Amino acid sequence: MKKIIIILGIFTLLPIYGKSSEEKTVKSIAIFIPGVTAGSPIYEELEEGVKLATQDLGVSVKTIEGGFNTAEWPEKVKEIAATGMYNLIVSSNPSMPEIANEISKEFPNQKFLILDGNLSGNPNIYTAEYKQYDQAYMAGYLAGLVTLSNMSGANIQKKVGLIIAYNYPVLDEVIIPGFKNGLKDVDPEITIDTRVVGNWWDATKASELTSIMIQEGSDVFLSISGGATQGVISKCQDSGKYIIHFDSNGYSKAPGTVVGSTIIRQKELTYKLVKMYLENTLPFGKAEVFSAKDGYIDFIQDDPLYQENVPEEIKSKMKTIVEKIKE
Amino acid sequence: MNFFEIITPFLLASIGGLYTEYSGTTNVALEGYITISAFIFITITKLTNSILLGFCLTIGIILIISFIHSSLTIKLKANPIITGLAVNMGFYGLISALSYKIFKTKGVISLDYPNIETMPIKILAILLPFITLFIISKTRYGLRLRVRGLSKKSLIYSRINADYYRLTAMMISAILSGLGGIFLGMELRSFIPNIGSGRGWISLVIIYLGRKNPIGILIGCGIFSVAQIFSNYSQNHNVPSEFILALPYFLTLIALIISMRKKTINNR
Amino acid sequence: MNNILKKPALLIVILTIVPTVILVFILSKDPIYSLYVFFTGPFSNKFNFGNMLNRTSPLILTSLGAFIALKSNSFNLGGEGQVYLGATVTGLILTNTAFIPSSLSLLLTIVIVLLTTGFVTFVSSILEEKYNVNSLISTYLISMILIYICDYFVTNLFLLENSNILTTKPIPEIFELKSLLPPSSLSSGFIIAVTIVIMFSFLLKNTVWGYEFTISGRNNAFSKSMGINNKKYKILGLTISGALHGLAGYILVTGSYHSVISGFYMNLGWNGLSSALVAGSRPIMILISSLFFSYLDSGASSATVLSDVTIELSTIIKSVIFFVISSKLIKDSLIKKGNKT
Amino acid sequence: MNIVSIEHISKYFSVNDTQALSDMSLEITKGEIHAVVGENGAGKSTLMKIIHGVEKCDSGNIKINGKTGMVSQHFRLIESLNILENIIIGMEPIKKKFIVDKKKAFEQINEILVFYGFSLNLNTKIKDLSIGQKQLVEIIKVIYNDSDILIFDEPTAALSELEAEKFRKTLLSLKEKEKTIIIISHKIKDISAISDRFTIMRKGRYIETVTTKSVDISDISRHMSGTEIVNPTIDRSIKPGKELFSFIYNNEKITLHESEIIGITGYGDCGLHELEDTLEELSLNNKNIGYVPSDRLSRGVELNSALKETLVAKNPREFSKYGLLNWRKIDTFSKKLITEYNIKGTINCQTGTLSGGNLQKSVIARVLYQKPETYILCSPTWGIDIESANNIYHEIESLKKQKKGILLLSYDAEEVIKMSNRVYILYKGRIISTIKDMSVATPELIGKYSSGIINE
Repeated sequence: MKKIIIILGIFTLLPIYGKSSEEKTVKSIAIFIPGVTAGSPIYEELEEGVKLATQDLGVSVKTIEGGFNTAEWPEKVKEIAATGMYNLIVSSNPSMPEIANEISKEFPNQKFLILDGNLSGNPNIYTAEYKQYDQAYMAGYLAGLVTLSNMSGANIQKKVGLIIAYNYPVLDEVIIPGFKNGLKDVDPEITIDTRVVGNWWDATKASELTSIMIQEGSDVFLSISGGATQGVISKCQDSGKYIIHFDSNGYSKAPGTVVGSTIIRQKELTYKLVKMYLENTLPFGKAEVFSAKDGYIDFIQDDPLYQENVPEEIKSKMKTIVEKIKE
Repeated sequence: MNFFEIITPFLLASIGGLYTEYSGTTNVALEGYITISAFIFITITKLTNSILLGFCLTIGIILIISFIHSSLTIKLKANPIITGLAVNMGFYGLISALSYKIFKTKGVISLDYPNIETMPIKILAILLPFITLFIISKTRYGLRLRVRGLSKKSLIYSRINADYYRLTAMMISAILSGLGGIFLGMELRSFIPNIGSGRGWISLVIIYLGRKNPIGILIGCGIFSVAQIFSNYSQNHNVPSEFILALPYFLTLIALIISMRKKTINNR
Repeated sequence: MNNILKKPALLIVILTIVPTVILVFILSKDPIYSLYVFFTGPFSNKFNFGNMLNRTSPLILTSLGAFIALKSNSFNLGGEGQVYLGATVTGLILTNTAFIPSSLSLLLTIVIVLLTTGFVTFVSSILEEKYNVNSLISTYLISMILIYICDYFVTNLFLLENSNILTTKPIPEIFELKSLLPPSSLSSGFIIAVTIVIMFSFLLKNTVWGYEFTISGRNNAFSKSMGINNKKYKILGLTISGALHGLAGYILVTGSYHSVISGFYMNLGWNGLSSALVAGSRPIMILISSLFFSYLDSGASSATVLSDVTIELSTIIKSVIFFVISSKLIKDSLIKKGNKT
Repeated sequence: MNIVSIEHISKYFSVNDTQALSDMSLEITKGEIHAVVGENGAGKSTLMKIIHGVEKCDSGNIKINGKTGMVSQHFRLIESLNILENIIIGMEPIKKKFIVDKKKAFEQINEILVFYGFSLNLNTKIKDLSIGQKQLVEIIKVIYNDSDILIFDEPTAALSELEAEKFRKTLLSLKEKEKTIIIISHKIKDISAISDRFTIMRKGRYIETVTTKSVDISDISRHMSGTEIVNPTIDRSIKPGKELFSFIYNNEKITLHESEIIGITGYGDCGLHELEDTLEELSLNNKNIGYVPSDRLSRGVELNSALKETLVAKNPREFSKYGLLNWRKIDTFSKKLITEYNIKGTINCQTGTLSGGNLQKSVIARVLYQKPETYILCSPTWGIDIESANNIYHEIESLKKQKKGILLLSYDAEEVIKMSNRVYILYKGRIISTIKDMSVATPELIGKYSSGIINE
């Protein structure tokens, strides 16, 4: 018992002799990742974008990962704000504006730059949202073309598969309607088979679901289920079916199986916004939307794997529709 | 064929866990072993470009890790449940750290193989309950293993190294659940963090569901896998997905109550 | 080797500190600073210190819950589902009872939380008594079912509209537990948790009920021979265990999150069980082991914010420490001997 | 020629901080039956374990010229396995490299059975055997293991007199087959009837080695305990008083009166255990019944609790007000019991660290404190050294004088004869015979009844 008290005592006294927080550099940016960076293209690009923008400017950048438990994020962000070491916190996730707004009440000097989120009116927070409807629409349009095509893996049934981790607002309200409308504009008779994995990682379960969906007639898939997507990819590969990749360029993950990639240009947008911040031109308090028109949402058509594996007819139809959206 | 894909990891891990149950302890790190084996297998296969090498080295490394895990547990007279939980936790951190060191990612690591033949593992998994039954009832190792679980003193008085049997049982359970992990990795041709997704925990439950005997476990795994398939098929109707996802657990619980009830009545 | 084995304290120091330091030296560019931050971070300011204590509150309750189950010879592996259930019930009641006086609905909530989560584990213990279904399995399976059902409520029926966090509506401010150390998230939930441990510690040590409960859990044959109703205590143990987990959920909602967020229960059950196993035989040790756990967690958190240490490293360190303190050699050294008169 | 020679060995247990052996020496000649005697906790079992090699000594020299086999006090047999499996553990005949050759094992064991004239069905599960049969399985096991030196730790403690007699004959026949035998026992008869020499130990030390023929029986017991043995003299002239308690066992009503001791005995699986369970049940609902269980390690005390917790287990409510325990009162009470009954331990020590004799004292102390009218004592002296056993007999005697009634359930026929006013003998779950006239009671008669023989 005595020992425990002594040890506790030492720890409480230690800070007195501790290193005082370092002298503030001109500007200092923290990147808060709601999840883990490595392996997640969205977050990797976020980090790259910040680093690119701050290169050679003597700005210190620190990446802090929040892990997968949503409930723990607010406290973590608060902890970062509480250090008072960072002028700006950059993050990217639809749920981050709410969290930042809450923290902003207690730390009114802390500025936030949040991508992939939407909140206006807080003078400390700038948000940039992607018009993911466009992205999903392009994916839906391609899926419709593929299921109707005479590609070797396509069957006669007008059915496409959608695999999700679970339902959440942006998905239900923006992405799925976009996907549906894309399909509808190809052929209103196409139906969607939607299945839920239940988490972001059980790839084996996703693969089991895919295999059942293939049995039941789906021939092209969209998967919004994080790591579990890998299960969909490998099952499609085994069965000669197709998948449309979401959020990043995924052609090389399974050549011939991945027939399309709709992306958001996170790196470019982050770069642009951070640059604006450094030049003091970032309009805090505003919420802006970036769409295919601005080029921050796109469908990758110049990838050789796309060129090689997708029939000309589909390619030309896609080209038309993408151009139409960008108008 | 879907059925065999689902049942294989459960069978491997739960039969593996059965060995530790025979030796009188519980290996709660089945989940951890599934995950880390999948990781090591994919990593080595990717680095060496050889499935065989990946497979063999994974088994070798798991042998070493499980040896350290179990011998430390025995030597320190540690609570096997705590050390098992600690191992699960440690593996999680280790995988992330190594994955980042080697591949600069903490996410999916995929192989460029079009297809990996997993038939031998599936066959092994189905045969495993019978092989285990044979080992336990016919061989010297099986006899002594059971004795280890029932009475350590009995072995000591026969001047047999009792710890050897618990140690090897722990290693067998690690290897078999590791094989389950390798199987998952082979099927997906990639590693995904948390690839086990609770299969290790379910396997522990199945050991009890199967009343700690190999054939019972075969049946238990069958029940859970069928429930799983049923739940997979019944999606895409108007029932909330949460209920469908909970279904396998519910069905397993019901099966457990019914089977135990029968036993209780028979015993009366 | 034998000499070292005789000195458990030394062994622990060697087995925990050495790998920790090695790991930090391998994985960090500024290992000394990282270590320094890791170990002193939680004490470096009011904010971090408060957060550490706040992290402790639910852990105290879950580990007390696990502890009570262990003492009555059951295993409660369903802690996470029970915490989630407690939280969901709390959230649903508090966001929908604006029409009755606030104190009444607070009281009502606690009672209903205790009853529902207690009932869940009560079912498990009845399954064990009546149908011979091991509580270890049934608590786990039921917990998995509960998690999905609660998810249905939180992410479907009562999902906060226009929000991108999978969460229910926040509870009205009057229901929030008092904040103790702003700006940290420490709430009076900590006091509730500590009070409950002290209360249980007192009950177990100083009442006939606690005495019989303890004896019954330790030795069935003996307590039966002494006329103690084992069955009653076993059922009670698991039931209380569930109720305490539910209370942890209650504190998390009213004290920390102020709404029910999907997935917040992650690892709470396992950490509770671990902390209970580490605490060993005396309930008051739960305070120390829970504090120790959240100290490690908070240290890790500080290290990720202030140095280049990652979450993984801290997990590894935790697991190493954990592994070693479970050694029975230490417990043996604490037993009081009969022949030393 | 010495087959075992032990010189100046010491052994310390850190777990319970005991010096089990200090400077112990022992020499055993090939082919002899050598008894080791001494009080409980004298270190006999530890010494045997060291000879057998399952425990290592800290210092000293050990020379053993042969293979040892040990039958320990608490059987090491596994209840759920059958006899054959239990016997072959550690010496399994193997075919095809790793498969147990049960057929060969069967033949080998049968050979032993025939050779020594035993009979057993090797496929029977251990849990279906009587204590005597279990003993036999243990013996066959060590013979099967080809041991030259057979070590027995209190082999007759749990046996009925008839079985013990059989057992002693078996040892003599083993001796004829040139086996060396070391036996620990508290029973004088084991030593006087079969041993060639015996060694006395006290507190982990060697006292002396005596040739059995050179001393007479009373000397042996004095040697064993270090004190003069006092034969309990139960005053049978005290007439039983009014009725205290009665119960029905298999259609027969047994009524216990004041100042009466009723003995109930029988062999192994005669139903004594089941009777004990029934009586335990009765004791729970009746404050006037004090119960001392035969299985004191699990039912009598709680090994992992503090001694004081064990001592108040029966009546914690007496030390409480409004459900709150008064620990000061409990401490005073426990201290009183410890001093009064001379229990060697502190009130806060872990119960499990006490020796067997002290554990039994604690149980009896607790029961006596209840001051019930009726006592149910089950194998009260089993596995306890002579001195402690004598104390218990004295206690029973004084209880009788205080007009208490006592039910004595015991496998020890001599004990029952010594103490009781009348004796019921059980056989296969029913009362086969009652002895009312204690002057005709002999161990042989009880043995006969216990084996189911009544007509003569």
